Amino acid sequence: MITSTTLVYLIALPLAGSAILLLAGRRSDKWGHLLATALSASSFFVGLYQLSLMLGRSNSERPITQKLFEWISVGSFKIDASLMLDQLSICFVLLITGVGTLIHIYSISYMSHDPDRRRFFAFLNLFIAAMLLLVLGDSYLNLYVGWEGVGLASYLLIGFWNQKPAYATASKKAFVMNRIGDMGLSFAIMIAFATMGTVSFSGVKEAVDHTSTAALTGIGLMLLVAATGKSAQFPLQAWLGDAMAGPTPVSALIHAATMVTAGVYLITRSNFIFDAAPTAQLLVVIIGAITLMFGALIGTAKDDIKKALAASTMSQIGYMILGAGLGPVGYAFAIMHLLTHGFFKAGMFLGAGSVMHGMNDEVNMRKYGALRKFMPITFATFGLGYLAILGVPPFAGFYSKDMIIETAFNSGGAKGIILGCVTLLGAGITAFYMTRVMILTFTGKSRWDDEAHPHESPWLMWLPMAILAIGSVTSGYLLSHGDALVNWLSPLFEHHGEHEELLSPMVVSGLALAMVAIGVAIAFVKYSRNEVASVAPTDVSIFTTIARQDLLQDRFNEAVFMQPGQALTAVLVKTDEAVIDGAVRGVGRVALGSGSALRGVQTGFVRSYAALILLGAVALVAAIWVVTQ
Amino acid sequence: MTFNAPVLNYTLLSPILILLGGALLGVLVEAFVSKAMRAVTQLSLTVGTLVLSLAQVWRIHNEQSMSAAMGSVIIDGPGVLLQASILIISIISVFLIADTDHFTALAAALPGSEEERHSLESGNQVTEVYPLTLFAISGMMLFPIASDLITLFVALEMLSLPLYLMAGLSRRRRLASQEAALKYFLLGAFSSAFFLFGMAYLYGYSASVTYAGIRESIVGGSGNDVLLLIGMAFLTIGLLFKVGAVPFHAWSPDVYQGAPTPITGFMAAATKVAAFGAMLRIYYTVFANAQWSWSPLLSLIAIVTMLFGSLVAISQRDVKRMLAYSSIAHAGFLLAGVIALNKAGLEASIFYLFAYGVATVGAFAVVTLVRDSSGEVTDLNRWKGLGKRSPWVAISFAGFLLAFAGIPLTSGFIGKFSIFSAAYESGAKGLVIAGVLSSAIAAFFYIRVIVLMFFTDPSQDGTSVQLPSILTRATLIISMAVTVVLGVYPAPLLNLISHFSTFIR
Amino acid sequence: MIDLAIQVGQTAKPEATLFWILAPLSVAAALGMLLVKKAVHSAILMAFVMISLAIFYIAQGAPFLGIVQVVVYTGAVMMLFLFILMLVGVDSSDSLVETIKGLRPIAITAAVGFGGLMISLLGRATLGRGAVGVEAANADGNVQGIANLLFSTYVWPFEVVSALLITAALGSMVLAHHHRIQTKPTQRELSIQRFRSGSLANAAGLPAPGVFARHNAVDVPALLPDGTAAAASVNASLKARGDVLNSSSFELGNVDTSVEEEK
Amino acid sequence: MNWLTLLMALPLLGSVVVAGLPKGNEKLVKQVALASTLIVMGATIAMAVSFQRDNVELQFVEKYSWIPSFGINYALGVDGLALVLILMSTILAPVVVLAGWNESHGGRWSVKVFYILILVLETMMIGVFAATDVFLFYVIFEAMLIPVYFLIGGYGTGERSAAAVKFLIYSLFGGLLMLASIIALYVMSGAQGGHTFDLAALSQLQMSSMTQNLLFLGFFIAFAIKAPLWPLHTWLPDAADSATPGTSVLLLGVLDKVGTFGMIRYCLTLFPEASKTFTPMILVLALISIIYGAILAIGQRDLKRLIAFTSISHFGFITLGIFAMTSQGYSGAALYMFNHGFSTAALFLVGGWMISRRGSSTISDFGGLQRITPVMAWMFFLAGMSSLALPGMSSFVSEFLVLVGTFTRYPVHAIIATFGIVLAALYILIPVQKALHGPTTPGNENLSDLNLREKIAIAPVIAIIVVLGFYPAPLLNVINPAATHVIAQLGFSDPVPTSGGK
Amino acid sequence: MNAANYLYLSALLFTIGAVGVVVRRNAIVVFMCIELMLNAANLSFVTFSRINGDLNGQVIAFFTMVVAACEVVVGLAIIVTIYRSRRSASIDDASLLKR
Repeated sequence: MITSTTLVYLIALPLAGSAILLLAGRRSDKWGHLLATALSASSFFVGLYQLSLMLGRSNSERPITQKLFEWISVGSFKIDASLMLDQLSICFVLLITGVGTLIHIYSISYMSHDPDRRRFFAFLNLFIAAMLLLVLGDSYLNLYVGWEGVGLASYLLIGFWNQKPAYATASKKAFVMNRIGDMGLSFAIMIAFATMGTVSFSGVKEAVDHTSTAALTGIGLMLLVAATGKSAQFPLQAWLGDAMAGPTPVSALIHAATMVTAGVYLITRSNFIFDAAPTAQLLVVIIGAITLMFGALIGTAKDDIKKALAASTMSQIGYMILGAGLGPVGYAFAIMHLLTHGFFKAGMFLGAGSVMHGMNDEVNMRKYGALRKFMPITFATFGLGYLAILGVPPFAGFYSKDMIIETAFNSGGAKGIILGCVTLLGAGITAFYMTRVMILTFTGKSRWDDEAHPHESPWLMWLPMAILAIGSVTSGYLLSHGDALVNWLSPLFEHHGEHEELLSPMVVSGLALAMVAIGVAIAFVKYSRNEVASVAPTDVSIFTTIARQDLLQDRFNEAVFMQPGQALTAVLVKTDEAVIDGAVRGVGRVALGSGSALRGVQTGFVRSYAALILLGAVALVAAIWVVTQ
Repeated sequence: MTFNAPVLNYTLLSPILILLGGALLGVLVEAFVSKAMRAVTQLSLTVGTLVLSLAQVWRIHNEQSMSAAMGSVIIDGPGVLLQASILIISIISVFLIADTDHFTALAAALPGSEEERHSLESGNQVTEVYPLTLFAISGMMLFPIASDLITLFVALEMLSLPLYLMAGLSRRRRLASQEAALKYFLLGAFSSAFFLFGMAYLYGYSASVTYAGIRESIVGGSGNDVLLLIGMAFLTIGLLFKVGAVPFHAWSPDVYQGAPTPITGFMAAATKVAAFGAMLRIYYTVFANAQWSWSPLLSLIAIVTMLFGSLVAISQRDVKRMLAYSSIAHAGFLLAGVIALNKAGLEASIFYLFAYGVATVGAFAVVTLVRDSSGEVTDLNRWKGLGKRSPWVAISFAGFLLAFAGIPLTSGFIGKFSIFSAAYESGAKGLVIAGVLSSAIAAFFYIRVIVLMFFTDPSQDGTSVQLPSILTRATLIISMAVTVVLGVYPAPLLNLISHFSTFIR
Repeated sequence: MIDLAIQVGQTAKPEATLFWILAPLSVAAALGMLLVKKAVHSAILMAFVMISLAIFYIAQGAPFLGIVQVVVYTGAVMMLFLFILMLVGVDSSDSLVETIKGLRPIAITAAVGFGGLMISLLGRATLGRGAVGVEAANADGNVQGIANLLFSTYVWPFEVVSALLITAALGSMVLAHHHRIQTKPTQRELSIQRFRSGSLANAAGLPAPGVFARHNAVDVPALLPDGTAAAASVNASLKARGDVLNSSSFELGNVDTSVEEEK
Repeated sequence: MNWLTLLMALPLLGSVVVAGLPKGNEKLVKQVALASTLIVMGATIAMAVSFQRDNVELQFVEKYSWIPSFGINYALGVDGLALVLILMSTILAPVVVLAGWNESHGGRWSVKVFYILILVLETMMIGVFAATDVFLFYVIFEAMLIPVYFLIGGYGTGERSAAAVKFLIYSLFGGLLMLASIIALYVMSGAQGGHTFDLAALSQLQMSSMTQNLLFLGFFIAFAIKAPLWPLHTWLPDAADSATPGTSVLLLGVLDKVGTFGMIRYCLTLFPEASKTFTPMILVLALISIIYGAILAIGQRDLKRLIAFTSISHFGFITLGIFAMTSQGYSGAALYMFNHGFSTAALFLVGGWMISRRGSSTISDFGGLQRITPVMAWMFFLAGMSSLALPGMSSFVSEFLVLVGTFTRYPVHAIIATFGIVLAALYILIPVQKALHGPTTPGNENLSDLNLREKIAIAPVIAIIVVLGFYPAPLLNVINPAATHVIAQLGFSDPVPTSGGK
Repeated sequence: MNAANYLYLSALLFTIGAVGVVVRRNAIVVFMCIELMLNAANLSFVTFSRINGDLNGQVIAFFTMVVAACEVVVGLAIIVTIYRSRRSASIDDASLLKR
């Protein structure tokens, strides 16, 4: 592989920004945000530069590496701190730095009133750096560093307004659930090292051939656990909704466009493992399918605009995971959906932020309505994103999502049919809840309070939205035109031959559009024709109630993990004091007690002392008597 | 019948003879020196005698003789070492005895009587304690080098009688002091009756009263062992009584508490050296070949003694009683050295005896300093905050306690280590385990005292620390220095001991 | 009779007779020591045991010891005991009720156990050599033999014992000797003091107690010329004890002169 | 040059100087103490530079006869592990002195005594790692207790004397068990060619497996108390609760390392067979410690106790790594010891500042500190991140090495241990949330942020944590040869990847 | 008669003396019981002297008498002292020091 000396700048620039801002403290309040934005942008340009270099090389020479230093070396466990940029990572690099930079720009304005804006930018830069490390690391352990790094950044940003206890709790929840996923990644690395003796991507790829399927399945499952944690997939999905506590640009960048897609990256990156471990791969698909439905269902009931979008994100990532689980044919489509999703979901989040910005940070859609007039640009960009997510041609989602649905149908047998139906149904539900969001927010009558003075956001905010909207419109076409992305990525994935086509692309598109139309129609009927209550009605069906409660995910966690955990903790704390320490104290007390009891021998009477001596003598004589028997 | 004129080697006997001479001079001083001059004369006479005796011990330290006194004594390395230890401990004890405040002004006066008050006011002193001490020391010096049963018995009485008397001479709490004397005397006499009875059986068994004769009978005797065993058992009772081993220990807490503190310190330290010295010689030379018979029982006694002393000490509230129980526990440790029955055990025991003895005198020296208007304060609760009141005294007491506990860098640790390793070497693993266990228990109460002194606030109850007199200070400094030096660099002493510690027989 | 393992020489018949008479008596006396209430009785019984032992010593070829036992032990030591008993109160007697809980059963068990075990053990003991008898050793005379040992082999402990004796003397002096705090007044000082006291009434000494025909003792005051009793003529301590008799009962007029008939 | 003796002598010299200073001048006392510790640190670094890292033999060896009649020598020497731990101790010492500048004021005795105790302790800390004579090691091992005892009991807070006593009794008990084992070794050495306490010579002793097992237990229990391993841990929370932060740093950061160091240096070296025999049980104890410590930490309401329990969890990891018997496990454990020293130091020092400012150590008494005292809050956060082994912090490297090293031989154990990292997230983030986040609770409004001295004190600690997180090679290079050596001596080699691939 | 009968007698007397120490309360009687024990020992010495055919036993017995005399002097002095202080010769009364 070609070695490079410039890869490190991708990471170093934002990392430096973060360090400077944090260390300089309040002194950098005035210019910190600008520096951070500039560094993020420059990282983007480095990425573009790398892309241009890569484009100039032949397919097989495109991946490049840079070894920074020997990181850990103990026995055969040798990990270099080295970076690798290949066709897959460059996509992520550009997405991260590109969208990241836009969000930096957006935040300059969005966070302008926050006294801690500098800190916010420091965290954003930290996130960019960590995320870049995640996608650039050349081994699972390097990836792990970035993996936890983005977790940290996510934690810091979710809890950016941690003076609100609920937000602080949300950030903690995110971190802990991510850690559970991280544990999976740890296991995967350990198994890899134990079985293959290496944890670098290239090393593992080479070793796959002579590694047992059991081990590979183990690694695959553990990677999946990691992916579910980071990408908010079932069953570790619960943190994402709460993560909306963070400032909206964070939701856009981290919890929509980039970090949550790390799971998809991980699975795609580990394609060689999943390809060799069908069981794991199947489970990936199942998880993806469950989550896409799960998220979609939650999305239908949420009144909080950000939570609705978050549920949507969960669902969309479900698509990606599903796609990635479909094997070589699916990887590229998963990545494509990831990229297009990055655009339109980020755009919509920024739109939501813009709405909140104009509505005194109100997030309840039932308190919105008729905002189209007041926020035309926001409406327009949001609307474009909406069309993209629905998969309306020719918007971006159409290309990427349909590909996944199609691949699902074509994955063969009953599995194909089930998956195809699920994805189709998901598309319909997506259409329903997104339409609901549109209607509740932008159309109908205004339901906001008197204090609200909705207004359009300043240009610094709508410019990024606009750029992202353009992306949501065009990216699908650009990436799929001539199978651009598929071909770009194909050297990374091994093809095992084509499945027979169950349904032709046209049929799939037709079905999908039909589902979307149904979804939209139902939403129209339900929300546009009827008056929307500004307070959520309580006399709703049990399904709605459950959906509102995120399908009882928190209750489940509460009942199955937290309460027993807390009970166990309480019991152990008591046990430690009463039993373990009690045993120690008991030993002391026994000693003390026997000491006091033995004191009784010392009666103070000479005669009893003499009796003691006499008894001693009797005992000795008795012993002699026995011995000489 | 022809009479063989006795031949005594006066040079070898001179350490004891000097002491006896000094004691007799002391008696004369009582008779002829004016009251005012008596105390100082007696003190200088006593110290001079002791130093002279020590010098004499040094002069003969390379000598070995079985016939120094017609076979009644053996002069050999261990004997000389033990004698030197006794003398050194005695010297620093005498420094404590020199403090007039510990002894009654007139032993014959009734407690609380007019006569007592008069004597106190007139500054009367029982200066007889000096010759009595010297007599006791001569007994102690003779005890470990005796080589026949008669001399052993006489030495035993010689060291005991003065101690019985002196235990009753306390200035304060005289009733308790007299009670201590009575108890010590009655039980001491009781145990020496056993001792004597045992002697009778040994004599009957071996037809000899000398160590050598008894050993020969054990090695090659005809007849069964019944008489030997009874004799050994009863002789051991007498010895175990003196060292304070369970169940023959009961006198020691009461006597330690009741006796004047300097005497307690002297008795606790020097008697132990003498008694263990004798015991070592008897068991290492005379009974060595009957090890099978006494080793298990003595081990049992040692284990019970260690554990009993340590356990009971935990719940003591009086510092002197606590030290008494601690000394019982230490008797158990020392018995391990006897049981070891190897050269290492002998060396270890001698080292331990010296180190422990010096530290004990030091600890009791501290006890003499803590007082209120009515004399010494031995209630531990009133030792609270001593570290605040007078840090140096408290630190040195803590040092002695740490030595008793066997914390490294104190002499106690080296002693404990060497004695346990000797016991282990002889296969007495149970002893080592019991020793370790009781050390852990013992640590608890030593530390409790340290906590009291350093970590609790002093209560305002008139307890104060007397400014030590020069002599008491000397005792403290010497014993502290010995304790620390032997903990940090014991090599010279250990070498010395190892060079000398072979019993001749 | 217990089978004797120690095969020692048979003693002559007279000694056996002596033994079987004296031994039970001495054991009984020793037991009596424990059982009698009065300490002084114990002492007498003790003296009996000691004398019995002295006889046994003599019987066993230790005449010197036997004599010493009588002279020193029974004569001096036991007298010392009795002397102290007098000091402490010759009447003093113990109640034999045990006050320390549990001690009596322990004592009895210990006694039976100890005695039984000892006797049983002695029954088992063998010496593996014959009894020699002390006759050979006493060939030159018992006293000479002991002296020979005492002044050659055991000269060192003998010397040391002298120190022990000094210790004992010194010790008992420490405990018993009262220092005179003020010098004792001489006769001269006393008479000067008498004359210098407030009145001259006592200058000639105190009046003697009364002398009566039927009673002549210190507990009756003398009569003054006026017939009243002279208070100073009886000892104050007698008065304090209430042991003073009234002299009037001895006055002639009050004397009952009637003669009682012998019964 | 007698480096090690010099290192040991310097703080002792410092304490003598401190003792000789005039009574009233507390500032001077502190300055002298700080200077002494800094000089020692400098000397240690100078020594470390001249350490030959590829040499597996002991280096800087010194040997003088001490008590010849028992074959006891004053023998010193370091391998990579010992060097690293000495380095840690001597770096922590000035940090503690500087960080706890005012810790000595609330004490029972004068400021001077505090620093004398600290300096004496530093001498012993160096000695205990450098000793190669078992007797010398034991002497220092036990003697160390005394200064710590007085530091806790004299300068601590709350139930300080009870805690000090508990600490001492526990440790003494363990020490005595070890003494029994040492005696047995000594006696056996006498029977097999002459009394000695030389570690290398003792490791050659022949003994029955029963004996070996018993002696191993004697040593191991002592070290397990020190380390502390469940269920012998209950002294630690009390001690940490009562001690001053500085003392706690030395106690948990350095003294407790003697336990794990001892397991490596003595248990493994002297009783290789018994170590193997007991490995399954010890691994279980280690696992229990990891999980139990973490859960208990989660359940604590008191900041200091919480930190103490996190340490119990961490010591579980160290023990796990040691007994995994792989080079990764060993190196990881060794590195963990070093890293734990600093991350605990950071936690305790910052926690201590928080507590002394607030006057309470109950976590719920804090709140919103991030707004009021941002620097302090950040330092606490960073320390916490180090404690939960966030990648990029030094502790991650060591923890991961331990896990990987364990996994290759004991996969199930490693999996269970890994659950500890989730619990770690909880036990760190809960106090972070309660103390740093949320609204400002009453009583916290006027807390002051870190001053310059405190910043200077904590900076090197944080710097070491971060730098070593990214570049642990300097330490690993020193540790690795020793690790390979020890593992090989025990007759182990790293498990070969099952697929044989590379 | 066997000379060893003296040994039985001696053992019996010794036992009686020892028990006397335990059961009697008067200090002087207790002390006398101890003297009885010493005497019993002496009887053994004399008997063994006879059995062994040497005079060593008699010499020991002689020493014992001397030593016992010294002991009596000291002991009685102590008893008298304590009697004077307490007006009681009961050793049970002397139990200030205990536990």
